[in-house]
Amino acid sequence: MPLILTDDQLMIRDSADGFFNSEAPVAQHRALRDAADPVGFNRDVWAKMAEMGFTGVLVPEAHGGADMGHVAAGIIMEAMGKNLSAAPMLSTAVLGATALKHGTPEQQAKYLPLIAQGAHLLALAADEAARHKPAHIATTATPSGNGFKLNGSKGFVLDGAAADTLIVAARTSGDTNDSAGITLFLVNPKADGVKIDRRSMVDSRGTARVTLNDVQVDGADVLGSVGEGHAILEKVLDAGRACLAAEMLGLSGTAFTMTVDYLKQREQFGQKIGSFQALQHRAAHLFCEVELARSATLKALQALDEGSDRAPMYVSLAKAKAGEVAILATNEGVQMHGGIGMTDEYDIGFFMKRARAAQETFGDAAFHSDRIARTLGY
Amino acid sequence: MPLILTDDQLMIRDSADGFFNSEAPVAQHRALRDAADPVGFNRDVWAKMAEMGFTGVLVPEAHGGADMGHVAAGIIMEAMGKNLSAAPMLSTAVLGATALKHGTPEQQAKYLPLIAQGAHLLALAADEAARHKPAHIATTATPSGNGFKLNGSKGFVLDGAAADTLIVAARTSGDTNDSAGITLFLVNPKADGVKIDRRSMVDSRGTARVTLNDVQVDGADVLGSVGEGHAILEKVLDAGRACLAAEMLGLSGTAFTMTVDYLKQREQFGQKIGSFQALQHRAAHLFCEVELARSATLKALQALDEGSDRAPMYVSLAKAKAGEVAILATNEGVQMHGGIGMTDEYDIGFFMKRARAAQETFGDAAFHSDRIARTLGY
Amino acid sequence: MSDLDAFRAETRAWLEANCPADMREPIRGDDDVCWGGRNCQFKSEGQRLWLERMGAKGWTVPEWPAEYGGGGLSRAEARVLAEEMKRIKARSPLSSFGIWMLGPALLKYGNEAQKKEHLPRIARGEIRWCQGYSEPGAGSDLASLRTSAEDMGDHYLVNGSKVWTSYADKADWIFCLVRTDPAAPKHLGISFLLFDMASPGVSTSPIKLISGSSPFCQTFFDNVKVPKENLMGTAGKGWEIAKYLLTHERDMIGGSDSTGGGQRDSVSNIAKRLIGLDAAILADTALRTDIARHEINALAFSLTMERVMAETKSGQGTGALSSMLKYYGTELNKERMQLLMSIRGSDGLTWEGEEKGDGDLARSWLRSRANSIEGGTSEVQLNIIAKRVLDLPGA
Amino acid sequence: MSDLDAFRAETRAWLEANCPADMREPIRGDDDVCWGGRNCQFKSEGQRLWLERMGAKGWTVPEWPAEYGGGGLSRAEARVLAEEMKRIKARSPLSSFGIWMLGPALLKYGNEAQKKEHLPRIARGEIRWCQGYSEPGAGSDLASLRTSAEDMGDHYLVNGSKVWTSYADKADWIFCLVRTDPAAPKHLGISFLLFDMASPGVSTSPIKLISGSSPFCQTFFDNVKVPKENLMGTAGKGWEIAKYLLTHERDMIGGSDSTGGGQRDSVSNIAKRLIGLDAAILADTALRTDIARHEINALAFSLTMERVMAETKSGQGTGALSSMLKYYGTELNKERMQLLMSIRGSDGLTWEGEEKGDGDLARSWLRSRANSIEGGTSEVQLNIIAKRVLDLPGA
Repeated sequence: MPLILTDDQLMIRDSADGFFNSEAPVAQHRALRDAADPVGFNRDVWAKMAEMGFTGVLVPEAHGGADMGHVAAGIIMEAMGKNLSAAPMLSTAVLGATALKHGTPEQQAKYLPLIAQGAHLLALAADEAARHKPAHIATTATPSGNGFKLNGSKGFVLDGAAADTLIVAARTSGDTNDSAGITLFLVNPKADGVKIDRRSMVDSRGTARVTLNDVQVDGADVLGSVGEGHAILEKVLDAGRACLAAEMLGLSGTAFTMTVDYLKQREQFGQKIGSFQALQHRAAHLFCEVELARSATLKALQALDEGSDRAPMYVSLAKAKAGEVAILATNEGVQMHGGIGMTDEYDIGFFMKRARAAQETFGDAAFHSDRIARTLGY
Repeated sequence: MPLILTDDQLMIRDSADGFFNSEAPVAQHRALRDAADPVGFNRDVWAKMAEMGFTGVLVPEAHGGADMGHVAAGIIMEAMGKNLSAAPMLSTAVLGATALKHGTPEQQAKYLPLIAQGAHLLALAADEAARHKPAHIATTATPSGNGFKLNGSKGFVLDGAAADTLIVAARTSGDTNDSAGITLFLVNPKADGVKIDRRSMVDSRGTARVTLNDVQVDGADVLGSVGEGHAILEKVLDAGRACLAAEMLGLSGTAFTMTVDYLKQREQFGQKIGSFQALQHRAAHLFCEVELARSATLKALQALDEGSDRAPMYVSLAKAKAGEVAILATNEGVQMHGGIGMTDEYDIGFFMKRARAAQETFGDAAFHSDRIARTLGY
Repeated sequence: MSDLDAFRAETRAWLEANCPADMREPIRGDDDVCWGGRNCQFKSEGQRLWLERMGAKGWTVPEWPAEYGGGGLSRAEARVLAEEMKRIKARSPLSSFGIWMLGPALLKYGNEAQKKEHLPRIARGEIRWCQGYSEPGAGSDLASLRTSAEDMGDHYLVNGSKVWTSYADKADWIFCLVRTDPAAPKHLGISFLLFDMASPGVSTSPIKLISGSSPFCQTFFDNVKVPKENLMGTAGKGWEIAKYLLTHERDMIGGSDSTGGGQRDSVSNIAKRLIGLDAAILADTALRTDIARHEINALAFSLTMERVMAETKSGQGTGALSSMLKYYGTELNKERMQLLMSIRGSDGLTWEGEEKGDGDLARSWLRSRANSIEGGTSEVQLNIIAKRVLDLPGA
Repeated sequence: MSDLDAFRAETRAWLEANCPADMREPIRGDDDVCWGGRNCQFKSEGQRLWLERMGAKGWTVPEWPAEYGGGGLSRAEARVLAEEMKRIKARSPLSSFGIWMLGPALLKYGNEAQKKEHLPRIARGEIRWCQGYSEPGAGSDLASLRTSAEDMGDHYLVNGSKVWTSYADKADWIFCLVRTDPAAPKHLGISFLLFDMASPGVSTSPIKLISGSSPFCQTFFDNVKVPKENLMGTAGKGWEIAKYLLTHERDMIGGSDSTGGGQRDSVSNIAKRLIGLDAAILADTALRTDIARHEINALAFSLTMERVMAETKSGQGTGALSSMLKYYGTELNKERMQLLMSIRGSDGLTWEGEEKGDGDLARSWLRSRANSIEGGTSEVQLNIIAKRVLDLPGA
C-alpha cells in the first residue's frame, strides 16, 4: 500500500477537519474546562459525530458501522487533536469497538450497532500501574455463581465516568505481570460494588478511578475466552495507541502552526522574532520532526488495516515518535511564545497539557522504544 | 576543599600550558603522524617533561617524585589535550605510577624513581573487550615454577610498543567477568612469549596488541596480592579516567576556541558567520557544556587527591561529561568550519579523532553513566 | 574559644530560645512562605513571632549594615548563622523581593535618605515590594519600555502599564522602570522610580497562568503622582540599575528550584521508589538512561555553581557567567520536571484531588516552563553569552 | 501475459545471459565501483563487459530517451529492470555524476546539439564528468563565485578556481558555474559552461581529507579557452540550472548512505552481534536506549522518504521537501556512524591493519561528517526550510 492517503481518505480528512473546526474547536475545550464538566465532553457533538459516521468508523457495516478502517479513525483523531476536541472517540469508537469485534455474535449484535449510533459509551478499565504495563493486572475475578466476582481498582480509566459499559481486565489465573490468565469482562457501571470516581486531570478530560468490590458478573459477560484476554487487550491497546499518535500528530501540527504564525507577527528588538535565525532553525527542525511523526503514524494505521504482523512494531514507532514530537512541539511552542504562552488566557498551554496526558496514555516513548527494541530482538 | 585551583596549581597550569604549547604543539602531532612514528611520541619531549617534574607528578617525594597530586596531573593532561601533545604521560606517569604505589617496597624502590626520571616506560595491559569492561579478563595466569605462566591477548594497550615494563592483568582464579581472581603482573616485554604488535589507530597514538604465549613470570613480579588485582586496577583506571577527562577538557577547549575564532573571521553571504544567531546559540551552549565538563573534572581530580569514597562516582561523572562534551565540541567544530574542517590540512580533524579515541578509552559515556547509576543504586 | 565559636554558641542559644516550634517544620507549600508587608496574613502566631524576632535582630538580612536594619554580620558570621538555622531546620523568616532585589540596588545606588527610609522596613518585613520591569508587548526587549514619567516640577506623573509584576496585587511598594526622557535613545531615557502601590491611579489585575496560579499581575498607572525624591540614582541612568538587578534575578532563578525550597530528592531516588529495581537496576531501562544523563548534567551543573562561586570569591572568576547559570539551570529544571512527570505516569496528571499534594507535581511542572522565559529568556541568555563572553559579532 | 510481464521475462533472460558472475557479488569497497571515463581502469573483464553491454542497451540510464543513448523505458519498465537486477544481485554497471546530475539538467536545459553530443557518451560511460561549483572562500555562499568567463567573441576565456570538485583529477569534462557578467547582481551574472578537462590551462590538485582519502580536488583555470557553443542554457541564467541540480544532489546525499551502496545492516543487529544480549536485551542498556532512539528516527525517516515520494507521484506533495530529506538524512547518518563507533569500541579506532576492512569503519565515520556540509550544509537546509517552507521573514 503506498504510504499516502487514498482519495476517500482525503475526503474524510477534509470533512473531519471541517467538522471539528466548527463543532468542537479549542474554545469548546476551554468552556468544558471552565465548567468543570462532569464527563469532560459535549454530548451534542458526540451525537453529531455519530451522524457523520465517525463513531462507527471501526464498526463493520453489518452492524451499522461505516467500517472505514484505522487510517480513517486516525484521520478523525488527528482532526480532534488539531482542535483539542473532547469526545469519547478513543474510548468508545476505537477501544470499545476493537474489543467488541472479539466478542460473541450476541455481544457484537448488542453493542456494535449502539456504538455506531453513538448511543452507548464504553470505557476500558485495564491499566493499574501508573506507568503503563499492560500485563500488570492485580484485579481478581474469582468463580462465583454462574460467573465471577471482581475485586480490584483501576486508576486511569478514560471516560470512565460517562461509560454505559466498562471493559474490565481482571485476573482469572496467574500472578500479577503474567500475560496468561487475564480475562476481559463487560461490566455495568451501575452494578453493585462498582464505584466510579471522576478524577480531575491536567488535560481536563474525563478520567475516572474505578473500584470493584465483589462485583458479580455473568459468564455471558466474558469478552473473548477466559484467561486469554491479554491478546485481545494488546490489539485494543494498539488500535488506541495508533489513534493517540494521530491525535498527538494533530495537536503537534496546530501547536507548530500557532508558533510559526506567532513568529511572523511578534516583534522584539525592532524585528519580527521569526527573523532570528536561531528560532528559524529550531522551527525548521521541528517541521522535520512533525513530518517524521506523520509518516510513522500513517504507517502504523495502514499496518493495522492490513493486519500486518509488524503492526505492533509500527504502532510503537508511531506512539514513540509522535509522543516525543508532541512534547517537543508544545515545549517549543510555549517557549517561543514567551510569557504569553504561560498564561491561561492563551491556548498553547492546553496543547502542552494534552500532549503530556496523551504521551502517558498506553505507554510513553520510553515504553515504546523498549517494546521496539524487544521486537527487533535487542 | 574549594572547587578551584590553588595558587600552586595555577602556577603549574601556566608552566604546563607554556611548555606543551612550545615543546609539543599540534604541529608535532602532525609530524609524528606523517612519519608514522613507531612509538607515536617524541622522546626528547618526554625527557624535558621529566625535567619539568611532570613525569613524577604522582610519584612520592621519597622516590624522587614531585608528588603534586591528581589535580596537578590533570592540569598537565589538560595542557597536553589543548595541544594534542603525545607522550606516555597517561600510561607511565598516571597509570604506571598509580599501580606501582600498590607494589612492594622493592617494586616501588625499583620503578618509581625511574618513572620520575622519565627513564622507564610502563603500559597497562588490562582491557580485553573492545568495549571497556574491566572485569572481563580471560588471560590466564597458571602456577608454574616459583611463579606463573601467562597466556592471553590484550587488544588495546596504550604505549604498548614503547613500554619497558607491562602491567598485565590476568586471571589466577574465577571466571571471565568475575572481579575476584584477577592478579596484576609486572612483565618484561622482551620476555619469551611476549609479542607486541603496534596498531595504527585513528588518533595516531602509540597503541599495541600484546599477545602472551606461555610467558613465565616470577612470584616477585606480582603487583599487589594474588587474586586481589581488581581493586588496584579500579584505582589505576580511575586515575587514568580522570586524567583522560582532563585531556578531553583541554582538547574541547582548543576545538571550541578555534571554532569561535573561525566564526569571527569567516564571511559568508556578506557577513561574519559568527553573526548568525543559530551559530551564536550553538556556540554559547557549547561554552556552557565545556564549563560543566571543567567543574566535573576538577571535582574528580580533587576527590582522588582527598581519597574520598565518592571519588569513583565523580571520576565517572567527569569521564562521562568530558567525553560527551569532547564529542560535541569537535563535531560542532568540524561542522562550523564547513568544508575546510574536513581537510587533513586543517587541525580540527585531529581533535575530533583524538576525542573519539579518548572517549573509547577506559569506558565511554554510556559505560560511565551506567556506573554512576549503579553507584547511586538504580 | 575564637570569636566565631563564641558567636556560634550565642547564636545557637538564641535560636533555640526564639525559633518557634512550628517554624522548624518543613515548608509544605507556597502557603507556608512568609512574605511580610502591610497586609500580611500570618499563618500562625509562630510565623509572626519568628519574623518579628529575626527582624528585630536584623537577621533577615544578616550582612546588611546595622544602621539600615541589617544584622551587620561578617560573611563568616552570616555563614555560621545559616549553618545554625539549618541545624535546627529553621525556616527562612521572610521571603522578599525587597531583600533579594531592591535591597542590593538600594545599597549601591540609593541616597542616604532612601536607604534610611526603605532598608529597615524591608529588613523587618513591614513593606512588601514588587518589581515593575516588563511591559505588555515588550517581552525580552526590556529597553523598549513605554511607561512614561513626566517631570512636573515637584513630582513625576506616571502613565502606562507593566506586566509580569510578581504579586503586585499583594505588594505595598513598587520599584519601577520608567521613561523620563522620551527623546533620548532607547536605553538612555530610562529612570528608576520607587513608589507606593496605594498611590491614586495604581491598579492591578492578576494574570492566570497555565499552572492555575496567579503569581503575576498586569499593573496600570493612570496619572500616578510620584514625588521627585523617589527617583533612585540619576534620571536617565535607570538602565544601569536595571541591568545590575537583572543579574541578581538571573542568579536567583538559575540557582533556585521552583518547588519551594528545602532539600530536593533526586530524580533517581524518586524513580527508584516509584518504579522499583529489577536485578539492581531501574526496571525501566530507557527511562534509566535519560535519568542518568540528566543527573550527570545536574551534578556537573551544581559543581559549576560551586566552582563559579569559589572563583568569584578568589578573584579567579571569568565573570559574566550568570547568563550561563540562568540558561543551564532553568533548562535543567524543566528537564527534571519532565522526568518526574514521566516517572509518575498517569498519577502525575492529577490536577485536583482529595489528598494533600494532589496536583502539585503537574502544577510545578507547568510552572517550571516559565523558568526559561522569566528573568530573561534562554534565548536572551544565549545571546548574552555569545556577545559578552564569546565576543561574537552582531548580526 | 501483459506487456510488462513479457518485458520482465525478456529482461530476466537477458540479465541472466549477460551479467558476468563477478558483477553479482556484493561491492566490497569504493574500489569496486565503476566510474567509466576515458582512463577507466576496469577492475576485471567482467566489469568492462558489464558496462559495455548495459551501456549498449541504454540500461545505464533506463528512462532516458533512446535517441540520446538511453533505454527509453517507461517508469514501470524501469522498475521491472531494477527489480530483476536486484533479484540476481547485479551491481550497478556505472556510477556517474553525468547520470545523476548533469544528465537531468542537459535533458531540461541543453540544446539539441549538446544533448546529442554528451548524453550518449554519459550513458555508455565513455566520459566521466565532474562538477565545478564551490570556490575557495565561498563555502555555502555559492552565488558569490568569482571564476570568470570573459566573452572573447568566439570563445570564453575562463580564469579562477574551484574547490570540492569531486574526482576532478579523474574526470574528463567539467560542468562549471562561471561569472559571465561581473556587473550584474550576484545571482544574475552566472552562466553554466561545459568543457574538457584536457583543455590547456586546466590543472587539479587533490585535497586530502581527515578520512585519509582524496575524493575532492581544487581545480585551477588559467586562461582556459571554452568554445561559445559549450554554454548550456542562456548566458546569465546559470543560477537556475545550478539550483535545479542542487536539489538533485541534495536528494542523493540525504537518501544515500556513504558506505558504498547495498543493503545496510541495522545498528541494532550490529550491536547485538558485537555486544551480545543479557536476559534478552542488549547487554549495554545505556547504549541500547541511544540505539533505539536512533532506530526510531531512522525508521520514521525512511517512511518519510517513502511518503514524500508517494505524495510527489500522486501530486499531493507539499514540495520543497528535499531540504528536509537532506538535513535529516545526513544528520541521521552521522549519528549512525557515531553509534557504530561506540559499538565497536577500541576496535573501531583501527586506522590501518592487516585484515581486509581494517580502518573502514573509522574512515566511514570521518567521511560521514562531511554529509552535513557538502551539497549545502545542514544550516543552509534549515535556512531554506525556514524561508521557503515556513515562510519566515528574512533577518
